[in-house]
Amino acid sequence: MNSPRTTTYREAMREAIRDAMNRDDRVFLMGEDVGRYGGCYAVTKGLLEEFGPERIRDTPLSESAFVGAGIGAALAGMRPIVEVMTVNFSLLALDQIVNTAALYLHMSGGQFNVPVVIRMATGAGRQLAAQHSHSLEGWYAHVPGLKVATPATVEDARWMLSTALEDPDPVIIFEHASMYNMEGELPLDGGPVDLATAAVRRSGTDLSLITYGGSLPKTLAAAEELATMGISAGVLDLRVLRPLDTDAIIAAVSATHRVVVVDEGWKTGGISAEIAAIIAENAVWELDGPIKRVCSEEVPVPYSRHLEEATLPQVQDIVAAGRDLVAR
Amino acid sequence: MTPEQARKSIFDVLADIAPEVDPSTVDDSWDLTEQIDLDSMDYLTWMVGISETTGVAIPQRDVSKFLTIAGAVAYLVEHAD
Amino acid sequence: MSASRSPKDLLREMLRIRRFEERCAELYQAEKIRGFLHLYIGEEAVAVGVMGALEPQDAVVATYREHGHALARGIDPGAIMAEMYGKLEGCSRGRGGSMHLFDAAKRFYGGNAIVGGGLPLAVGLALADHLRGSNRVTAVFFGEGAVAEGEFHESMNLAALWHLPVLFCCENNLYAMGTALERSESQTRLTLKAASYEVPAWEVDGMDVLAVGEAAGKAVESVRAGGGPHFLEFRTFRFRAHSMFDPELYRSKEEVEIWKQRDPVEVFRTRLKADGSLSDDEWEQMEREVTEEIDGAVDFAERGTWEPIEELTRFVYSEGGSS
Amino acid sequence: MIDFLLPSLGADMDDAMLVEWLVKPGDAVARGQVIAEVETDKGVIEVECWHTGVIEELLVQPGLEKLPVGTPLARIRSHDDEPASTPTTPAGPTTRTVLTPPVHHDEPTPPVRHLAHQLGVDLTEAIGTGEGGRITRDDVHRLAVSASVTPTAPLPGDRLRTKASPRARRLAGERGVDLGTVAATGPAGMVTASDVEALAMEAGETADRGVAMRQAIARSMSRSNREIPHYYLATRIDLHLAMLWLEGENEERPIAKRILPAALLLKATALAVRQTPELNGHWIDDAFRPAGAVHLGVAISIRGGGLVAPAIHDADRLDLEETMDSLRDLVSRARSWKLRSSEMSDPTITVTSLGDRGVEIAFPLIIPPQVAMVGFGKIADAPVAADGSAVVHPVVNATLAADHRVSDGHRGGIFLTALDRLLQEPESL
Repeated sequence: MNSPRTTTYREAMREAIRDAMNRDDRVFLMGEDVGRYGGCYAVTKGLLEEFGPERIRDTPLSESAFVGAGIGAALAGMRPIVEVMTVNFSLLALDQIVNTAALYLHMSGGQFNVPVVIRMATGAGRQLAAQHSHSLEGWYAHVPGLKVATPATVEDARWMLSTALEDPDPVIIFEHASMYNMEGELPLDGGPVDLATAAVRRSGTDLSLITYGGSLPKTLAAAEELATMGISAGVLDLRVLRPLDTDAIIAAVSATHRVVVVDEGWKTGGISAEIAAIIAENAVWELDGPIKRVCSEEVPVPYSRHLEEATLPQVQDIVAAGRDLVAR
Repeated sequence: MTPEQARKSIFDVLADIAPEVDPSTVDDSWDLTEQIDLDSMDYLTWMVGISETTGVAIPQRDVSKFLTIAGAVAYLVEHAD
Repeated sequence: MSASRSPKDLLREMLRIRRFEERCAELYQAEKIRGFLHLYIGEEAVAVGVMGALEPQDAVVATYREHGHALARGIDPGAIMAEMYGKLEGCSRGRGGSMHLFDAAKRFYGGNAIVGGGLPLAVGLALADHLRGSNRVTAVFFGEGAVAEGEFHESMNLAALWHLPVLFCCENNLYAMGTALERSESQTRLTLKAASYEVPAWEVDGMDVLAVGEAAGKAVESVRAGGGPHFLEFRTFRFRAHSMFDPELYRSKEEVEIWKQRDPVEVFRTRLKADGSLSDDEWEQMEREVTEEIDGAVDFAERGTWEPIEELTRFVYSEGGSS
Repeated sequence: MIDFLLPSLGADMDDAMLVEWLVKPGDAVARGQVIAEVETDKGVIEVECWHTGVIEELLVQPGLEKLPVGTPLARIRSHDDEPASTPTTPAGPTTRTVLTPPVHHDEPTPPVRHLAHQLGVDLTEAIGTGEGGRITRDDVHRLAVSASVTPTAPLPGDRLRTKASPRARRLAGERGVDLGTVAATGPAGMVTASDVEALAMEAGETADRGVAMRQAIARSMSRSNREIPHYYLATRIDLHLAMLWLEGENEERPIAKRILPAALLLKATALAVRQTPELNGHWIDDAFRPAGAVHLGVAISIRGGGLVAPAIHDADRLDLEETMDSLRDLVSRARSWKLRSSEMSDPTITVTSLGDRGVEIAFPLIIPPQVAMVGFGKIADAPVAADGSAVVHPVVNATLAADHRVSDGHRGGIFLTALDRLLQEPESL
């Protein structure tokens, strides 16, 4: 049995890119500072030397153009990996992603596939202030035609990319900026994982904590703390925000009858609102208490540390919400 | 204790255990457990009730006397001083 | 397509577009066509000229004023009309309408309702050809209005930087919807904008189908030979409103009349008649054939069916999972 | 003769006012010729005529009021109407198929059909108020309202809107419990499901309770049948020594302190199961959870039908007298509906004794989520072999029903053997 080896989220993602480029010459990577600079979060460090400037393409700061070009190249049969440095800059390319990538197959009556993969860092917590701290995964998960993946473990970071590249439709992979240094185990015999189902990261009988991406570590910590208070909390990692694993959400709520949704995005119109709606529509008779959500305060994320911490969902917020529900 | 008194106290105790039983329909000489839905616990509780209300101790060896109403009435009349 | 086409073929192609667009106006007013409708009347020479210079394997990316490009590229008029009727038999299953005609077989990557939206996409198509060492050309059409969009500059720069096989075709009809060029661009010599990206650029009389054909042929040949992107600015004019609900307050009737003197169809017909290569009978025969073809297209659209509601979610994602 | 209708000039244009005619009756018109001007929200727009012919009659005077799109404005005599007159030189081609006026057949447009489908409105006999009897969206809404689907049955539970969780509300509906009477312990003073369950056990009318109990038994037994792969083992136990010992014990005991054979069987079962822990626990989320303690469920029949199986807690640690007392207490409370929910929810193994009904061998269904159940038949005299010759002893048939996902026959056999051996030393129970 080959024992698992520990590696970081960053190295796992780099390995995934290298593996994909070695296997398939249709795959190439482009984005701002991905080549010479080695990537803003050093994910692509060393790839330029290994694969050369034709397949590791530094782009000018023209998000709409190079994301659009990635979509165009995919339309013509390539399998591009487009790295948008962070979701904050993707707003400039939103038109290309939403009005071209997501629509082309449906609008052309099934003629044109767009097998592009777009990777973006996301999330806050590093005092980068409001313009560099957005969590907009929910926006993209709103758009039919896109698939949205949020790897929260080293294993998902390693293996989601190959499934995404095989997918004939556009897939957007969000990598929470705080997770790049996270260490985790990577079984040597691991393989491609699905982009459709949630994963129970911790089982529990009194309460279900539903979350994704960067909020998973905080949610697991909260579950541990709740356990010391005699409250058994399960943790469901959504892994994918579109398509949402509705069955897993309903199953979790039907088992514990109490649910807290943890999402770093804002509440209003966020993915947490969608999850709450799914529960209310499909499992209302299973509820023994109101659906609770722990999200960011509805403010632009402030620069100062204490304000940023007050803005973002914290472990204590999750624990408090859980205790309220179980009222013990 | 007259037989009527004995019979009354027997059925009073029985009423707590099996309220649906109508005394007039019970055949005095026939095995009680075949006429009424009584399990061994009901039966014991019934005898404990009779013993407490009539003050008659019912040793283990006399338990079999209480299989029928007639037997029970006779035993009580004989033992109730 | 690019087999040397006789002048009469060019005239016929332009006439075909002209009558098709007139019929669209009529059908729109009869409520058969809905939504937005942008007619190409007056600019026929550009589409016919450029398409003549392209090969079947080349790619075309157009805009919402795309009927002329679609017809000149060889997409079936019945499928186009059915698409505007919203019928299943339309070239996009009735889902796109006038602004979103698609045809994978003809590598016609659609109209685009977002001004400048097609530019990055075209750069991408060319990038793919570049990466695979193929000598295909991608022609992308856009109006002078798109020149104000960031995507134009980003795309021009990217194409020039990476030396990609893109033919930028700017149809400068002087009015971006209701705004004249000089009121939207500090530099109205658009070719200078292209030159600033080291992209070869020429101005062409968009009302003369022969001039357009010659310029397009030269540019396509250079692009195909690895000369990198080229930029052609076709000076042209649309004789009708920007779209179907436009009282044209922004331009005078006189200006329209002046440009109508240079009607690409009328001028070319008169020239061919003058040099004896077109008889009156041949012209009337051409008119009859075009009208019959368009009547057939309308009939095809009328008999079309509605896409079943149950198929609404088809093609949101690919069918058959991630193969 | 052709009707010239007010054309639709834009997607969001519904009407326009005629401003000026540019032709008069008798004028020849060619295809594409501008013949009038109309005032729209966006300004004055020229109106073209798409027919070639002669203006026969102008039907509308300019400057009156806004006319809806499609209003006939004029009538035009087209060529083929004219008697053999010299053809005017038409600018357009001579032969053309005249476009039939827009066909407003009553076929509703797909969006309208879709709306009707959503609102459950049958369009077959509907008459539309739109153009040419076409069914419009308003027609569909009107039909949906008039059909006035009967309002859905009022929610179960009380009229007074007590704050209760949806799950509590559903349970109350099922158990026929009036939410108003339930003591709320949930967050923000809300009634929770467990509050309802507790109340359902303690109070409530017999009739409803009976129904609710029957439903509970039905659910539990069908789940047991569906999910639990039962295996059965039976063994005949000689009770000669046990009954002899019991007779002696009861001789000195007053009637109120007498011990029934059932107490012996219960205590022996509780002790025996300690040796085979895989018969004592619960199957939850596809996994067996062994129970730490032995809470012995006792199947108690309720007068007039129904069954409950509350637990004697830590039955393996009680002496016979304590076992007898707790059994008596359970039976009396069960029959007067005064059981606590904790007693109901956590037996780790259950015993059913049907001897009083004359049954010889029982084949019980395990109560989920438990994983085993013991059944005792009646204690009756029967010939038994004792060192070579036949003697008559009181015997009882003990059956074990067990969950094959958790234990195998081999372990079941060990349990029954232990049970038998314990009953041969009654004094040790």
